[in-house]
This record gives sequence, C-alpha cells and structure tokens, in this order.
Amino acid sequence: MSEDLNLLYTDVEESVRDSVRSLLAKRCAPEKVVALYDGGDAGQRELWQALAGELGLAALLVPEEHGGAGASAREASVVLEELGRFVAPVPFLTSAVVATTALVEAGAGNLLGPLAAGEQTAALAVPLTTSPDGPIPAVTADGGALQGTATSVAGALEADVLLVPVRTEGGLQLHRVPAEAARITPLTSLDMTRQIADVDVTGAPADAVAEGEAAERAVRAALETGAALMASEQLGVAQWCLDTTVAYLKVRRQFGRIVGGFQALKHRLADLYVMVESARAAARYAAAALAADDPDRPVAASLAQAYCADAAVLAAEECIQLHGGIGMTWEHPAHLYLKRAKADQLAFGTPGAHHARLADLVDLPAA
Amino acid sequence: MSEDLNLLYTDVEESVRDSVRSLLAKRCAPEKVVALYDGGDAGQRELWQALAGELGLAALLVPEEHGGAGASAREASVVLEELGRFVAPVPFLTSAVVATTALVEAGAGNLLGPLAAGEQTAALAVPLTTSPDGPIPAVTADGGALQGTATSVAGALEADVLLVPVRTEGGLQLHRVPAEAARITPLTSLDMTRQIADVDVTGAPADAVAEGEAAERAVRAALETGAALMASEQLGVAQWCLDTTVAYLKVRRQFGRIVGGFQALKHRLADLYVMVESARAAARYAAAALAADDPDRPVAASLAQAYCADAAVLAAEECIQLHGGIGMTWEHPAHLYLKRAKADQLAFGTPGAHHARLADLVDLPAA
Amino acid sequence: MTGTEEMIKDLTRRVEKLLAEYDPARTDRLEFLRARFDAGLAWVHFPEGLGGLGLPRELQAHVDRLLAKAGAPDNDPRRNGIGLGMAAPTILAYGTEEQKKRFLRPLWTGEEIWCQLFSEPGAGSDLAALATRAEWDGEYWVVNGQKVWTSGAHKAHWGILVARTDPEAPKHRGMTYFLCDMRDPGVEVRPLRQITGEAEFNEVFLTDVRIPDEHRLGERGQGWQVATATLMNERVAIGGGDIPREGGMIGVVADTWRRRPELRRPDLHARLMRLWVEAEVARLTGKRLRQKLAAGQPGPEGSASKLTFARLSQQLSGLEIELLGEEGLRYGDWTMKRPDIVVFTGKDAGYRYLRAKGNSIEGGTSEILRNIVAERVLGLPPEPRVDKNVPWKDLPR
Amino acid sequence: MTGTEEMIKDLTRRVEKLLAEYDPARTDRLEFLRARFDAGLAWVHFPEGLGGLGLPRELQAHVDRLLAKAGAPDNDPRRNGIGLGMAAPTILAYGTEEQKKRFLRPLWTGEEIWCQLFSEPGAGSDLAALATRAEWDGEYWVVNGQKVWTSGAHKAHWGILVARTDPEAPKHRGMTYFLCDMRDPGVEVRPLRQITGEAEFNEVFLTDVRIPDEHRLGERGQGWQVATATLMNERVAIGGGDIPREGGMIGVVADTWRRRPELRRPDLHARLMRLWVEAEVARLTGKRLRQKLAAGQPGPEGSASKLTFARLSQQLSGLEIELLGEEGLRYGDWTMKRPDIVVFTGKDAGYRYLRAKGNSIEGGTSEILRNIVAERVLGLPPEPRVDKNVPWKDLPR
Repeated sequence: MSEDLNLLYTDVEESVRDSVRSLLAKRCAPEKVVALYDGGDAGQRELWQALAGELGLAALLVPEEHGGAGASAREASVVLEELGRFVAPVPFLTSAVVATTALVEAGAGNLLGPLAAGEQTAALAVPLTTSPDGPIPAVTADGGALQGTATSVAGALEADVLLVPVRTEGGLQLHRVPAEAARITPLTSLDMTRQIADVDVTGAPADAVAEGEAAERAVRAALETGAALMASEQLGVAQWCLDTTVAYLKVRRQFGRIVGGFQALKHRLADLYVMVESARAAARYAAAALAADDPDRPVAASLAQAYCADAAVLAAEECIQLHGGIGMTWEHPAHLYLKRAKADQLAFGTPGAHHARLADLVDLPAA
Repeated sequence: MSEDLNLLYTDVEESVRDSVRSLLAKRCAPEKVVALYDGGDAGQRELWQALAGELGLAALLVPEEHGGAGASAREASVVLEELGRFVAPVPFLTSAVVATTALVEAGAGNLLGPLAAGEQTAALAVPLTTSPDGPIPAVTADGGALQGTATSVAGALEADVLLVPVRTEGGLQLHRVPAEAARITPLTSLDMTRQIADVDVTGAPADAVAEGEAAERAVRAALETGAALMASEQLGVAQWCLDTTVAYLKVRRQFGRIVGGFQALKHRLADLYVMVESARAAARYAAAALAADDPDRPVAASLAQAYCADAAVLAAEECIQLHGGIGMTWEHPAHLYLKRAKADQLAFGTPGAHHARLADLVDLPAA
Repeated sequence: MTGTEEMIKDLTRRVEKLLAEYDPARTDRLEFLRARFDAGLAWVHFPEGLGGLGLPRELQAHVDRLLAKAGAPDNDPRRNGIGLGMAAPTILAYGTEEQKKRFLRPLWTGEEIWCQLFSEPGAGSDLAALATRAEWDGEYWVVNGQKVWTSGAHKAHWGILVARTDPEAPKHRGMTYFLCDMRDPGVEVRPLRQITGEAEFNEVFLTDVRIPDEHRLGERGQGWQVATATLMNERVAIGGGDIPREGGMIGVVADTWRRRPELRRPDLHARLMRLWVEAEVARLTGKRLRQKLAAGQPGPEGSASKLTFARLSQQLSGLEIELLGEEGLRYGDWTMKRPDIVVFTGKDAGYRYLRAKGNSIEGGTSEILRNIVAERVLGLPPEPRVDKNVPWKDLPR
Repeated sequence: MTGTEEMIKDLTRRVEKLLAEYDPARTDRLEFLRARFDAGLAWVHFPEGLGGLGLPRELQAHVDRLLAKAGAPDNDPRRNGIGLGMAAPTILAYGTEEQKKRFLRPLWTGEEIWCQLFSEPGAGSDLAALATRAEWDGEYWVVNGQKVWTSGAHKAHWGILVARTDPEAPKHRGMTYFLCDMRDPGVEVRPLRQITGEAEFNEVFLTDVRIPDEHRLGERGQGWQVATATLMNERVAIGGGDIPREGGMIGVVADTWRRRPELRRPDLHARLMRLWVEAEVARLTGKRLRQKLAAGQPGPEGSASKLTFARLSQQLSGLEIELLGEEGLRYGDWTMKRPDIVVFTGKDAGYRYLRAKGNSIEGGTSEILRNIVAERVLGLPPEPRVDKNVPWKDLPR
C-alpha cells in the first residue's frame, strides 16, 4: 500500500463540502425527502439539477477534455459524505460516479459531454448488489436485438441513458440504450431515497460503446469505484447518526438527568465515535488510492466497503435505539438513514463479499 | 427435542452439590491450586482421593452391577459445576466421566470396579481437543505391539490405566495399557490445573477391550459425553467469574463511588448474568438429554459446548478486565479461571467445530 | 383423588352444564360469552361473581380445551390484549366492588376494548415524569395532556390512564390512576406512524376530558403504585409461552437457508450457526424460567429473556436481509395502515428488520432492563437519583 | 534556503564537530553520550544547556540518523522509557534550574534510570485517591505508603512520586510531587508477578523514606497538576509510530494462517477476515491521526486508538489460540522472570493471549478512555462526582 497518501481533507475538498452542504441544507430537508416513501415528490429532480448544474457535480469526474472538471475521487468522496449526511435522493453516485467511470474506462469519453453539463443522467444497468469481482449480470443479444431484463437497477428511474452489459457469443459488450426505449418498472424499495427498478431492454435500440476485455474492464472499474466511494456516503450516514444522537442525548432528560450523562450510553457513544473515525480513515484511504490510481486500489476499495457498510448500519441502529420511542416514528428522520444504510450494505457487494475478495487480494485463502 | 426434560436442579442434585462444594471449599483453595504452575504440589492427589473415595464421585457413572452408584449425567454435571467453580485439579472429567463412559459403552463394565472404588484412575489417550464427530486419533499396531504417541492427553499424568485407540488393518480397537508401561511426557500447559501430556505407548503391553464398531462407538460416546458435561464445568467457571466480579465491584471504590454503581459496568454485568443463565439452560439440557438417553442428545451436547465454551471465556475475560490491575496479578485467582476457560474452549472441539456438527445435525448445510 | 383432580372434575361438570344450557351452535356469540362469564368459566382464577371460581390459574387451560372441542366461541383475546392482560388484573386488585362489577364482564367478553394511556413524549423510560394533569373541579377530574404509544386507542372504549394530580408532591407521589372513557369529546386519537410505514400506535390528545370520581382507581396519589402493578402484569405477558425449536425469527431465516441453496455463503453460515445456537439456548432459557415458575420459584429473570429476544430478533432479521441480497433491497408496502394484530415474524424481510428495532424499546428499553437486572438481580447500587424528593413542579424538563 | 534547511545544515555541522572531537570508535560510550548532551544534540527541542538547542522536535530524527550512520553509540532509550518519556518533560516543565541541571543529563545518558510511583492498590483509575503520605518533619519529607505497577523499580535510581501532603484538603488539592531516591533504605521493591508468569512490574513499599525539600517538584499541593502533565506525556508515547500493513498482532495470526493450511476452517476464516479489516482500518486511523498532528491539528483521538488497539489485540490473540487448536493448549514457560523489555507480540500464543489482557487496563483502562472520549470529544456530561470538595480524610474508602 502507499504510505504517502494524504488521508486528511484538503482545503479544496473542504470548500466542495461547504457548497454541497449549504445547498442541501436549504433544499433537502428530511421532511421533504420522506415524501418519496408515499410516492410523493421530494423535489428530487430540481435538487439534482441544482447540484449537477449550479455546483457542477455531474462534471466532477469527467475529464477536462470532455467538458468536465477533471477532479478526482477525493472530491467526489466529499460530495458523497454530504449526500449521505442528507440521504439525498439524487443520482450522483449512479450517474456521475458509476456510469461516468464506465464511460471513461470504456474510452467513450466523447459521450460524456451531456452528462458533464447535467443535461443527461446515466445509469449502469446491473443490480445494485453487483460486486466488483463477481460475474457481471448481463442481458443477451438475439441477432442484433437486445433481450432481457436488468433487475434492481439503481438510478434507472432518473436516467436518460442506460449502459447495458450484453453477453454475446463474442464476449461481453457494453451498450448504450436510450431510457425511453426500455420498459422501466419501479420497485417498492427498502430505501426509497435510492429507488431501484427492473429494466427490460428487450428490443431496444442500442449501440456498443465497448467490447470484450474493454467492456469488462469498464464495468468492473465502475463497480469498484462505486464500492470505494459509497464508503464515503456510508461515512456521511454514520456521521449524521452519531451527531444527531449526541445532540439529542445532550438535551433529553429522564429521571431528572440529562440522558447523555448515563454512563452506559456514554460508553456506547464513545464506541460509536471510534467507529465513525475509523470509517473515515478507511473511506479516505479508498478515495485517495483511487485518485492516485494506486496499485493498492482494489484492497482499499474492498477494505472501505467491508468496514463502512457495517459501520453505517450499526450507527443507524444505535441512533434509533438511543432515541428511544421517537426514533421509531415516521416523523423522525432516523428511519431514512437506517433504510439507506441497510440498502447500502448490500450495494456493490456485502461486507462478506468484500471479505472474500480481500482474502484473494491479500493471500489469506479460505481453505 | 424432548420438551419434558427437567432443566431445574433436583433436591438430590443440590445435595450432591453441597457435599462437593463444602469439601472443595476446605481443600481446594486457589492459593494452593496456583502452586501447580510452578511445578509444586497442590495436594491434588489427596483431594482426588477424598472426592473419589469419601464422596464416591468416581463411582457416580459406574453402573450398580459393577460396584458403582448408577447415577446419571445430571448428578455428574452438578459435580462438574462445582469443580469448575474451584478450578479443581482432579481427573473427574477425564477418568470418572470420559474413560468410564468409554468402558461402559465398550461393554467392559467388568473393568470398572477399581475405578468405582477410587483405587485406579483412567484416561482416554486422545488429544484433549478431539471432537466427537471428527476422525479419531489413534496409534498403530505393528504386529501385536503398539506403536505411536497420543499427544496432548488430559488426565494421563494422574492415570493408572490408559485407554488407547489403536488403528489396525481390521479397524479401530480400544486397548487397555498400564500407565507405567507408557512413556508419559508432561507438557507445559496453558491450563496447569488440567495439565496435558504426550503418551508414547510404543512397545507397551496392551489388551483390547473393544474392536471395530464397538470401539468406535465407545470412543465417540466418551467424547460426546465429555463435550456435553464439560459445559457444566464451563458454567461453573463462568458463575465463579460473575459472582466474584459482582462481589468485588460492590466493595471497590473509585472516584468516591462504589465501582459497581457505574452504569456502564452495571450493564456489562447484566449482560454477563444473562449469558450465565443462558449457559445454565444449555448445560442442564445437555445433561438431561444425556441422562434420559434422549434422541436429541447429539444436538444437546454440541449446543451446550458451542455456547458454554465461549461463555466461560468471556466471563473470565470480563472478570479480569473489571477487576482492573489486580485481576492481572498472579496472586488473584482470576487467571486460573481464564486459563481453564481458554483451554476448555479447545477441549472436545472448539465452538466452531460444534457449529459445523450442528449444521449437519439440524440440516443447515454450509453450501 | 387429589385436590387437582377433583377440581378438574368439577370444572368439567360446569362446562358440560354451560354447554347444555347454551348450545354453542344455536346461541348468539355474545350471549354465550356472557353466560360463560357468569358461570365462572371466563378466568377461573378470578373470584366468584367476577368471571371466576377462585381456582388455580393453570386450570383455565382445561376449560379452554373443553370449550374449543365443543366448538364454543372464544372471546378473541388478541383483540383486547391490554384489557385482559393489564386492565383486568389491575381493576381486580385496586377497584371498588362497583368498578369490578361494572367493568370486568364487558372487558372479558370483548364488548369493551381497552387501551393504555401511560407514556408521554417527555415520559418514556421515566414514566413517573409524566405531565398530563388531572384537576378536580368540584364535580369532575378535568384532564389535559398528551399520551403516546397507545395501541388500539382508535378502537378502545376505555383507557387506563395515569395523570398528575399533585404537582407539589415529588414525582412518584403526585399521580392518580383513572379509567378514562375514550368516547369523551375531549379525547382525540391520531395514528402514530412508525418506521415500518404502519401505524400500530396512536398519540392521544386529552383536552378538558371529564372523569367522574367513581372512575378513579385506587387512592388519590397512589397512581405510581397502581401503574407499577399494571406494568408487572405486562412483563408477565411478555414472558410468553413455550415455543418449539426454530419458533420465531430463527425459523424464518433457517427456512430460507434450507429452501434456497443459491444464497448460501460461508461467512453467512458462520453467523447463522452462531445465531441458531443462541436462539435455541434462549428458547431453553425461557423454558427453564417457566419450569421455575411452575415449581414456585419465581424470579425477576423475565427481563433477561426480553433482552435476549430483542437482540436476537434484530441480529437475525439483519442477517436475513444480507442473505437475501438483491431481494433484500425490496420492501413489501409502505402504505400507511393500521394493523389489528402485529406479528413480528410476519410480512417481508424488510418489515421484520424494521419492526424488530422496536423490540428493544417497547415494554421497557433494553437499557432499562439491564438496570433492572443489575440492581434487582445482582444487587448493584442504583443510579444516582436527583429527582426523588423534589416537588414535581420544580424538576428541570 | 528555508529556515528548516538552515537549521538542518547547522545541525549537520554540529554533529560533524562532535564526531570530530569525540571519535565514536575511540571514545568511551558514556563519555561520548555526555559530550553529545553537552553539544545540545541529545534532544534538540530542549533548551540550550539542557541537552538541546531549542529547535523543533522533528529535527531530532536528522541528528539520530547522522550519528547512527557514523557508528556512534545511542542512549538505549528502551532501558529508560519512563525517564525519557515522562520524567524528563515533567522536570523540564516544573523543575527548578538546579533540578534540571542535576537530573536531566544523567537521565538522558542512562546513567540514572527512572521509575514511576503513582498508582496504589486503592488508587488505580482514580489516581487522586492515593493514600501515600508525605509529612514534613522540619528537615525532610517523610514518606509512608505503598505503590504498585512500578515497572523497572528494581533497576531505577530515581522515582517520580506523588504523595499526599494535606489530608485536610479535597483529594485533588492535597498532593505534592517528589523525586524519590530509590536507594533510600526505606524503599523496598518486590516483584509483582502477572498472569503471564512474569513480573514486569513491582510493588514498592515506602517506610519512613526521607526526601529533602529540594527534591520536591512543583509547589506543595500542586501534585495533581504536575502528575497530569506527566500522564499526558504518557498518552503521547502510547500513540506510537507508523507501522506497516499486518504489523502487530494481525501479522502473527495472518502468518500462521498462510504457513499452515491444515489449520484453516471456514468459521475461523470469517473471523480472521473481519479482524484483518479492522486491524488495517485501525492502522489507517492511526496514520490519519499522525497526519493530523503533523498538520498541526492535534486532537484527543489518541484515546480512541488505544481503545481499538486493546480490543483487537485481545480478539486476535484469542482467535490465534483457537486456530492453533491442540498447540493452543500449551504454554511457553511459567517460570517467574523479570523481563527487561516487553513485546506484546513476542513469545508464544499463550503469552500473547494473556499479556493482551493488560492492554485494556494499563495506561488508562478502556472504561476510563471511553469516559474521556464521551466527555472531552463528544461533550457529554461528566460522571456525577461526590468526592470533589470533600476533605480527602473524610472520603469513604
């Protein structure tokens, strides 16, 4: 591993964070977000327009020659921390990170212009649970026509463009399909702030943006980047849960005492703090390794995902428990974070899947 | 499983407990026991004579027709709770439970007389870590003469008679070898209160007490009984650790307060109490299933060993931690319990080995 | 013939008599239930004239069995769990003769459903901090305040209510217990939606609710004592009955594991087996507890069982979602509903996961239960209290 | 040329001068060390005349490197960890000029070894409860009491000692800090054997030990403040340096896993991978902490690192024994010994397992560290204190 990677936040990163946070604080209140669970509108389209357009987040990872900001995974990770902190229902991860990475790696940077400009949104059409090292779920091509359904796709509902892995006799291909040509069926999701959908592309017009090894490499790079950077989203979720719980327990009284003064709770919060700071180190390392294209990148990605996925779930569970009854209610935002954390735990491979991948990478075979 | 098994202690069992406890309280103080770690004499021979002879514990599981008490695993389990509570360095488990069971199951009850009378002590010559369902470690027979070493045998140092599994061309046999004919090498053991030894029986005179399936059945029954009833010893260890820690924290003061009043410690002790009571249910069920020869016996044995092994270790670890510095010293008896608990965790199969056995028994295959 | 055998024989005779006089096939359900109550066969351990015969509680099972065999209607006890489990024993213990006569029969038959008005937003674990006021205006107790976590309030006829009648007294001594008519115009019930999307519970707003003094249960200022009796009955109920191996959440997960080999992975197997062991040990622990109770060795270990149950149901339901993988991303239905009956292991995996979070909060949080075990079982010192002897009105809130 | 570069150049010149005047190959070790101290190259961040040059601490590494390259002897810092890490900065901060002159040079050269006399049987986590008395008899401070957990006491020339000088004052205000001559006839050192069989530490019995007033460090009654400064230096030391991936306990277990495939089992693999992840994340967390310190963002997160380190070393060493199976039943050597240096990952698996138990006790128990994190980092309320303003002599013990 590279010992010289900077695990702190640079000034530039902090200023990215500030602008994202101040926009989200104004436009992404939990009372609005929760409407998604009842099929309502949370203003998510306008929010994404503002983030993508005003702040230029859609262009972050797009190379400058294709109209992007040419920023690195480090800045993207800070954006994801803030999006996690607000459980923001926007397709930054699915479009501006995963799909964008797939196109860059596929050498199809020329298609990135509309994405960078925030005019289009894209999604990689594989199940959200696909891990970077497993088999790549793909539809088939019957003659020239696509056939099949990509299930449980995140970001599909928001997408204008779908990137569809297609298994052909000649190997894997990555196709570009206009979203309006696919039958997209929304699914009732555990996390409605990142609703999944089944995407049936049977008969849809498509053009291949990469073939064979290049296609495989593009999809795997996209998934690994997703796993690595979602760790920062999970960090943001965990941080909100810790901050919110600490703040509540500083004012809540029972038995005539500030509840946060009861030692058993203090110790649990101390453990939670240690875990969140650990998650931060893991997430920062994954982002830094990605940004530096460090050879340790695969280890860093799986390490971060294995650790941060569980950390976010535990933080959200403790948040609910330590709030007592109020944390169980629909009107308190804690449940939004629990649902996001639990869905994120499955996304891009469970911690167990990343343990298995690490076992290969660091030579600790199971048997 | 049998729903009608009694998980409580009967009056008879309580009276067995009382007599064992009062003898141990007089003759098995921790200050004496610790001498074993420096190669000293803890009076363990006299102690075993008293338990075997005065209280008749060596005869408990010996059928009445062979001069025994014909008691059941239930009474033996209560004895083991008390022996665990005092980390008593006596061969009750190895001789009066495991070796005795092997002989009874081998149909060699006629050899049990001297054991029941406390005149002889026996040991099954397999590693203490042997689990009931794994391969049975055995020496070989070259022509008529034994050849090989049984490693890490518990109870061998105290034994007059060794029961040695022997692998022959005709299958497994169980042989009886006089201890003085074997080369017994004591090993520096993590738990010196149950010191292990390597037993080289090469060239020793031997006579077979069981052959083929009968030998295999006898050894497996002995190991399963060992696993099932050691759970009660582990319960005794855990109970001592809980009781001792609670008693200490009720008098120890720091920061002007009784330490046991600090909520974080109260909650940990509450969790420990819940665990010990759970271990009790598991250990009692294993003993009851064994005593009733219930068809659920194998599940009960592995369940109890899987649960109680970890419970004893955790209780001993918490005992050390919650005593603070004093628990780390040689002069406090806590370390005797930690060492016993950790060695017991390996004995008759680790919790992981019993999980694997349970997976087979209850149809939850790994893959 | 032993005493028990004689009692059983006598009960059998009484059941036969009831069945002869009121043939279940031809009698109106309610008429039958009332007759059963009047025959003392409702809850045989209650006194004669109040639905019982003053017999040991265990004998009830015999009566229930005989009546079920004869096809008699039952009182659908799940519809009125709070009435039967909490209100009835409290009314029996603290009620006047008039109150017992008035309330127990329609409670048992299910003609009148009950709910519980104890918790408040500012008084959860610390129930004695409650702020709902009841003031005597010379004619009525006038009640104002807000209650929360009231299951079934929208279907209930009566509520057991604790309110503050003396703010000058220390918190535990200034409360009084009432039976509150839920049809009073000052009672407003609003569903309280939970993280599952459902509203199992309600908030209840009390505005100038008028309660006559004959609906006061126990003495003025005795509310804490009466409420404690109610809550002890709740804990007894939570203990639950015998369940078979793999009953509960472990059974759901084990079943999925067996049915769907394609989901199996080594890391999940290690966790599954550990939880299987813990669940089975927890079951045996509960069984041992009930054997102790039956042998007349009651103990406070019920709190321990509830702690374990909550932890296991949470860990198992969390594991289930990881096991399901892609399917774990889905949820059954977010539509706001008011369920009649809650089954923790029911519905989909997402529901089980979310609903299980409540198991360590409702009916005493796991934190409070650990305090109880530490203090009452292990005898460790109580928490430092600053609110014991201060007038309620002077406490910081 | 930047300031730093200039300072480095100057230091290089000074080192060259020292080496020229005292050729390491031909100079007596002690003579060389004294000359190095006098040249200000012992600890460059100390003041001139006291072994330093008043330069930034980081520049010391440059000096050390040059001298090592030249084959110069070092002061074998592990032999005098408490002297260098704790006594020296405290003497520098609170000592008189005479004390600094008298003690720092032989401390640094290792001519005088130091130990720490703080903890007592009744004052562990609560150091301020200590009962060792120091009474002024007109000529000397006469000290009586018992100290414990004193590593190296049997080799030490001096001890840093906190004793109670005013039992009438509240506990934190009645203590004074002394430099105690360990060769005083009233000092009795007894080895304190630990669960590993070794005696890393000692008990020290103090009977009418006479300390002149010039060996008092800081003001009378200022002992708590001075001791706190000492302990803060201890915590800084515990932070430790950069370690490579799989440094520490995880490396030992991973190595066994790789070398011995016959020991592998699926349940152990699941635990190993989880702990590998946690250990690597802990390593990165420590790295991040040091990057923060280097960037001038110090924080109290060192306590967090120590908490994690203790937990992981315990879990890993416990796993190692299960992994080893039959071999895990053995132990290296129970013979009572007094080790010079303690390496947590050294010796056999049994030693590692037992020794790791101390990691959550020594240098601040994990319970105290959680309090510190909760209160100082998260700002949660402190524990209720009953002993703050009571004269020490009136406190219950």
